[in-house]
Amino acid sequence: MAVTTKPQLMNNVEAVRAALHDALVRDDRVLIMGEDVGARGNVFLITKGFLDEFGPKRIIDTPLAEASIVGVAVGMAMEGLRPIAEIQFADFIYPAFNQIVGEAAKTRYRSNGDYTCPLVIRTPYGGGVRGALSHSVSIEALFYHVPGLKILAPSTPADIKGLLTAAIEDPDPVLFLEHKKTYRSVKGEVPDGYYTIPIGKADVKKIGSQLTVVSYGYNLHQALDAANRLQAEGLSVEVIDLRSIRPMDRTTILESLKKTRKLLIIHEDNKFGGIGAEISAMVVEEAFFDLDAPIRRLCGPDVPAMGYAHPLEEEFMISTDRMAQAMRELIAF
Amino acid sequence: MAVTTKPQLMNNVEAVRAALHDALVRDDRVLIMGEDVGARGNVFLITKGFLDEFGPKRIIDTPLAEASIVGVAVGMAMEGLRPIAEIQFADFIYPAFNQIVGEAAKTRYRSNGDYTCPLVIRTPYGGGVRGALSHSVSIEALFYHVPGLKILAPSTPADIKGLLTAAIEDPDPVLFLEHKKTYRSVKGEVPDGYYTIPIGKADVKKIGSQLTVVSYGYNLHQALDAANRLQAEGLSVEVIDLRSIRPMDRTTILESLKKTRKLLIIHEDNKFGGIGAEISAMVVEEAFFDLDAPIRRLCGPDVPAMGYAHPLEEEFMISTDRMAQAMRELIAF
Amino acid sequence: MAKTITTSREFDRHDLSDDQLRAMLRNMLLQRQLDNRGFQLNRQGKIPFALGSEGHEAAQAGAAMAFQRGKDVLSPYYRDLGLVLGVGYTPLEMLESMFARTSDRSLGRQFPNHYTNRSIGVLSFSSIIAAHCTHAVGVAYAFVYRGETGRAVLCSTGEGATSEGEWHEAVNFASVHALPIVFFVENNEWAISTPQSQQMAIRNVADKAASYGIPGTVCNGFDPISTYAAVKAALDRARTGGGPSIVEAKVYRFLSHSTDDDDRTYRSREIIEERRKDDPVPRFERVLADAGIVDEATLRTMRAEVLRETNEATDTAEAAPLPNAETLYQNVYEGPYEPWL
Amino acid sequence: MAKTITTSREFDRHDLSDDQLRAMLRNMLLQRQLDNRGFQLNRQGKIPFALGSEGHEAAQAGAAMAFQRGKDVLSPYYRDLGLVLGVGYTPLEMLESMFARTSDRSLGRQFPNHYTNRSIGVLSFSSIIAAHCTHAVGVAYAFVYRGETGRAVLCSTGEGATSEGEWHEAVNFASVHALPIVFFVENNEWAISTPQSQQMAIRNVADKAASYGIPGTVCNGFDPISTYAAVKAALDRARTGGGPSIVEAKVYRFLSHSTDDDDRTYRSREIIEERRKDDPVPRFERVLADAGIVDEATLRTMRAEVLRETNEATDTAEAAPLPNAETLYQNVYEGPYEPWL
Ligand SMILES: Cc1ncc(C[n+]2csc(CCOP(=O)(O)OP(=O)(O)O)c2C)c(N)n1
Ligand SMILES: Cc1ncc(C[n+]2csc(CCOP(=O)(O)OP(=O)(O)O)c2C)c(N)n1
Ligand SMILES: [Mg+2]
Ligand SMILES: [Mg+2]
Repeated sequence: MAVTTKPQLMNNVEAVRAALHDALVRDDRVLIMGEDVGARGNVFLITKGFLDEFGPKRIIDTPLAEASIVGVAVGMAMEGLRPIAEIQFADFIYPAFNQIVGEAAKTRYRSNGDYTCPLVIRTPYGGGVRGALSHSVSIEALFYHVPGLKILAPSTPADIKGLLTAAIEDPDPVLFLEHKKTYRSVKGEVPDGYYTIPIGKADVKKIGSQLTVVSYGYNLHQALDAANRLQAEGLSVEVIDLRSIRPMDRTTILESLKKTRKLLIIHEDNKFGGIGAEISAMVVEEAFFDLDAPIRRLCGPDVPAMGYAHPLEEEFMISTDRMAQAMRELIAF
Repeated sequence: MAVTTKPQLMNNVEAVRAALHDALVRDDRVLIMGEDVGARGNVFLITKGFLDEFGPKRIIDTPLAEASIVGVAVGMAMEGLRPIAEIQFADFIYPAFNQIVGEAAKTRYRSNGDYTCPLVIRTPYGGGVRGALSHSVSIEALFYHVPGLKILAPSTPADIKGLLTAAIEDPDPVLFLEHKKTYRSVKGEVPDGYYTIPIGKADVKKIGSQLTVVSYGYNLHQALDAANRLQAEGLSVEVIDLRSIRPMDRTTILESLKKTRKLLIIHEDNKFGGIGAEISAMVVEEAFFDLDAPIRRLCGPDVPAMGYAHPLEEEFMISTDRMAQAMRELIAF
Repeated sequence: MAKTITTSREFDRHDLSDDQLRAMLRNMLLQRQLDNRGFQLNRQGKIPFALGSEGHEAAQAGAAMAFQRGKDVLSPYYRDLGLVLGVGYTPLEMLESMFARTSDRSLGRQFPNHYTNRSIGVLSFSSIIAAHCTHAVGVAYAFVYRGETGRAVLCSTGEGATSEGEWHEAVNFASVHALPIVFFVENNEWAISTPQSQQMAIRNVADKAASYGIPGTVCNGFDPISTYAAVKAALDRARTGGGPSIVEAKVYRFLSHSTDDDDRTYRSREIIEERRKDDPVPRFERVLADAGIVDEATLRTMRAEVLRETNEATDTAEAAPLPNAETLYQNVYEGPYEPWL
Repeated sequence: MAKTITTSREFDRHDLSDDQLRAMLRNMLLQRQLDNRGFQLNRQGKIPFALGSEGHEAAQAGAAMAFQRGKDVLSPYYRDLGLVLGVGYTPLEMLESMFARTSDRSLGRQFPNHYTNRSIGVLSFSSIIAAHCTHAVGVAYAFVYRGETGRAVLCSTGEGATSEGEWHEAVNFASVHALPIVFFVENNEWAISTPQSQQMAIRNVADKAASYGIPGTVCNGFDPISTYAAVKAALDRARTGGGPSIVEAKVYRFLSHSTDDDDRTYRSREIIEERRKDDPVPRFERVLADAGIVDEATLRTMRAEVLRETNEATDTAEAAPLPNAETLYQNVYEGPYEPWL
């Protein structure tokens, strides 16, 4: 990770944009394809201006057909290009499931390396933005079970730029998840110029001693807020940003637990079968006797989706208050 | 559950067939659709003769297009029919992912009950039958995270007949998984005539006191064999057949653990993010202090698929020996 | 090659009565009024999202007139305000959905314009483009299965949706079984910012019918009578065992895709202005006035009525309560549901 | 409507040399020999699965002859033994895959007939029908992207595969970008037990080209020259910037779908016997003999050679070692991988 000296203040949209832009400039095998990524510059304006700068061969407005967005990208990747495929909203990734799970994730394996699939699939996910039933979903747990895939869900501009750059350079398919609610609300310093962050490493975003919290996405920022609140109450919470969902960084989690002996996992995605299940099961296998309290998961409720009506969205999203309360309870346990 | 007096000996294929046949006879809203379910009688001959008996309107040989097999069935279900859609091999369900996860599972929810989706999707899954990379997969963990769906994976003829009948009568979409390796190898007594088994209930297949094993599918039978072996060594293992993956029966598992205080979960599907993760996490939340040892998961290795070559298949599948050994270790812990 | 139904210069009412012609116009005026209302409420910050069908009014009013209430089933998409109004949806239902009120049929769960109303034969659909097309086919199969002749399904999409594999699979399944269904494609030349030329290599979506051995028809979607005639013929054909067909209505999207879109990033104001000259609403007012079927007074009354209806619906919906948080857990499955918390 | 290339009664060699004509025949004989070997080994219990392309030999030998080695890329499906042989695959590779040996390019992971060989331009594919078609399009895009004119992709499927939504999306994408690709459809009238009439409502798959504004051609797949001519024209067109097209070869599946299938459950022996009268292998032997391009001696030598090659390949492959269990963990990702155990 080579960091230069002029950090810039960016929001998450700008960080995604910067990583994409730099990759397009650096490597002419890189191209972007998806619905409305051209003249419109993507529905969040992430690729605004790219069409003019890089031309329609490299910035491809695709037909409205997700299986082909990913499938054509798989073919490009097999042939040596470095496509970055965009799914406009995570909710619309289902038609591409076959190409991601059945094809991209298995290309290297089924040919024993005769062909590889260096492909990035970017998609905005998550709720709290009045996206209603079909523009709010979390999808990480539908994919994290799949060997051959990598899944990233960074939450800060610096992590996004470094990890997206790493994903584009990665020789295997990477699903890159961007939480919509952090797009413009989260800002941070981003090292200027080229750098990468290794895939598969969690990051301790706040050091603490009485409780380990593992989270990612929008929730990560709330968890940090809650932990800071507790700090004022004299309670010390360590907050780990998972960042990489597959591969998952066992070491950072287990190291932290040796110190805190208590674990709270927070994610917006539904609880049953979510990422928290694997973290909990892994910790129980590896560090059962390090635990002074049951592992707790604070997650989105087990319903198909958050609703459009405000009260329904609020009920689904985990409030910072609830996080703080769960932290207090677990520390007091 | 109304059980009559003349049980019959059947294998799992015959049990599936019996449940389908009886439903077709009983309810004229029931129909079967899928690739090669007509004249061929399905690739495992499960629906052999149905075309002649029930005619082409009710036994539909569909075009080779899984999204439409499920999607058309969803529409039929919304309109009041009771379609049973077949996916020829579980490996080919990915193109239908959108229709299952995005549509079937959300029909009732998104319309607040204005429309419902009483649909069964049957598919053979699992390995150990020389099915190679693309005819061996386990898919339960790709779907169990989805609220709105039910998922069943029974392993004995009696359970299959009772649960498939219940699935067909269920007012919500059910994914019904049939392990290929049990199709003809597993035989058992099946109550004659009509009966159902409630969805969402696990079944204690063997009572024991020193260790709880939770499994399902082909592994369940191996786990029973291993437990019986251990019995001869004076060790007492309780074997729970999960049967229903979603909803999951917490009570039966937690009750058993109160007695045995140790848990081993066995499934063929890859470990990372598999069904075992949720079981483990749930037990830790609900019964942490009932546990005398770390929960252990014995699962398929985290690789994209088992290979065609025999050594690769063997390496992937969990041997009964390994199960017995894991049981011994955990009891001795 | 798709058949093209041309719009004759002279007034040709087909089999439409004066009342039906006026009802179509009224539908179009109501659409425009409700569209305006949505955008207005959004600008006022009262609702987070709105979507308009300006440019599609005639096509939808015409197609809806061919629908037999109580018999046919409509499988619409989000831009089908005029279609659902034409088959019995009320302005109040629209507004309840915009405001996400308890009385909304989805209980405030779905985005606005995501219709459902089983009692009048309007299928529920999700935001996932083209996913509803196979459902529509399943309904058509059920009609045949139960021997219910005389019923048909009208399944609607934009032209962009026809790129989805699921659209292809739906039409193919319907054609193999010769099902009573019409695939109505509202070709407005854009899918958000993607022009038709980036979507497909043909001019007429209706030409895709050749893949399925079924008829494909192109009609003037700025003319409700042309659209009515095309959809009526297709539905009649479907209802009498003639199987499926594709009807493409040539329309245009005058507005941005939705309130979340700004179309100035990808198309010029001049083009929109040019196309607005064919605006189907004033055009049809003129046609009916010229034919003596409406006069100024009737028009004034109609406009006043749709405004009043829209106002009343707005007030009623705005005053209605929001869903309680606990309703989030309802109707996940039939019966009570206890999510793991 | 699709253009039909008819097979003239007189011998028309197009631009094919004697050597090329003989190479096509040899390919066909080798296919048949290897097919037989697979079924034989299966009956002997030596391999659990085999699959044959009997009836497709001529179509594949012809299509392969239009392929430019070292330039074009082939994206085949499982029934394409003759296509892969024609572009450079060896009988030994086939047998290694049947026996799932270490030397198999998939390392014994894939089913037999699931080809991959990057060095000769044969793409890897999975068992998931039609999923490879978009990959083939991606490769064609890469050619254009890098300005590599004169290269094209030959993407092959059965007629059943064209029902999949992904096939539609692939052809649509290719046509929007006018990519250098040929969609070669081997229409053998069956998809396992599903006849074409249950698969689609049209006779000629090539008519689906109308959806994409591209040419569709039907050729006689029992005649390698007719197929060669059709595929050559399509590939030439693709290589010179003319864009994609569909070529449908009318063939027939003489065998059961695979060793796991028993076609007697769904089609009569009489039909097969009737269709066998057109068996492309003896037919082409006769054609070349009549034209004086082969004589009995050449034919005998050819037959002996393909038998010897097949025998040698069988012996070598059978003697080769099986993959070690530890290889299960290789090539999940690049570099070392530690699965959670
Ligand atoms: C599967 C899927 N992909 C993408 C989207 C995002 N999206 C919403 S509307 C739209 C364009 C639809 O265009 P068209 O079908 O022509 O209908 P129109 O809006 O023009 O009436 C897109 C891409 C979606 N809703 N679903
Ligand atoms: C997505 C998918 N669905 C189903 C299957 C099972 N299957 C294997 S081959 C086949 C028939 C294919 O027919 P066609 O495309 O005509 O090719 P042919 O075998 O006739 O050459 C089917 C249904 C599969 N492999 N993949
Ligand atoms: Mg459009
Ligand atoms: Mg075929």
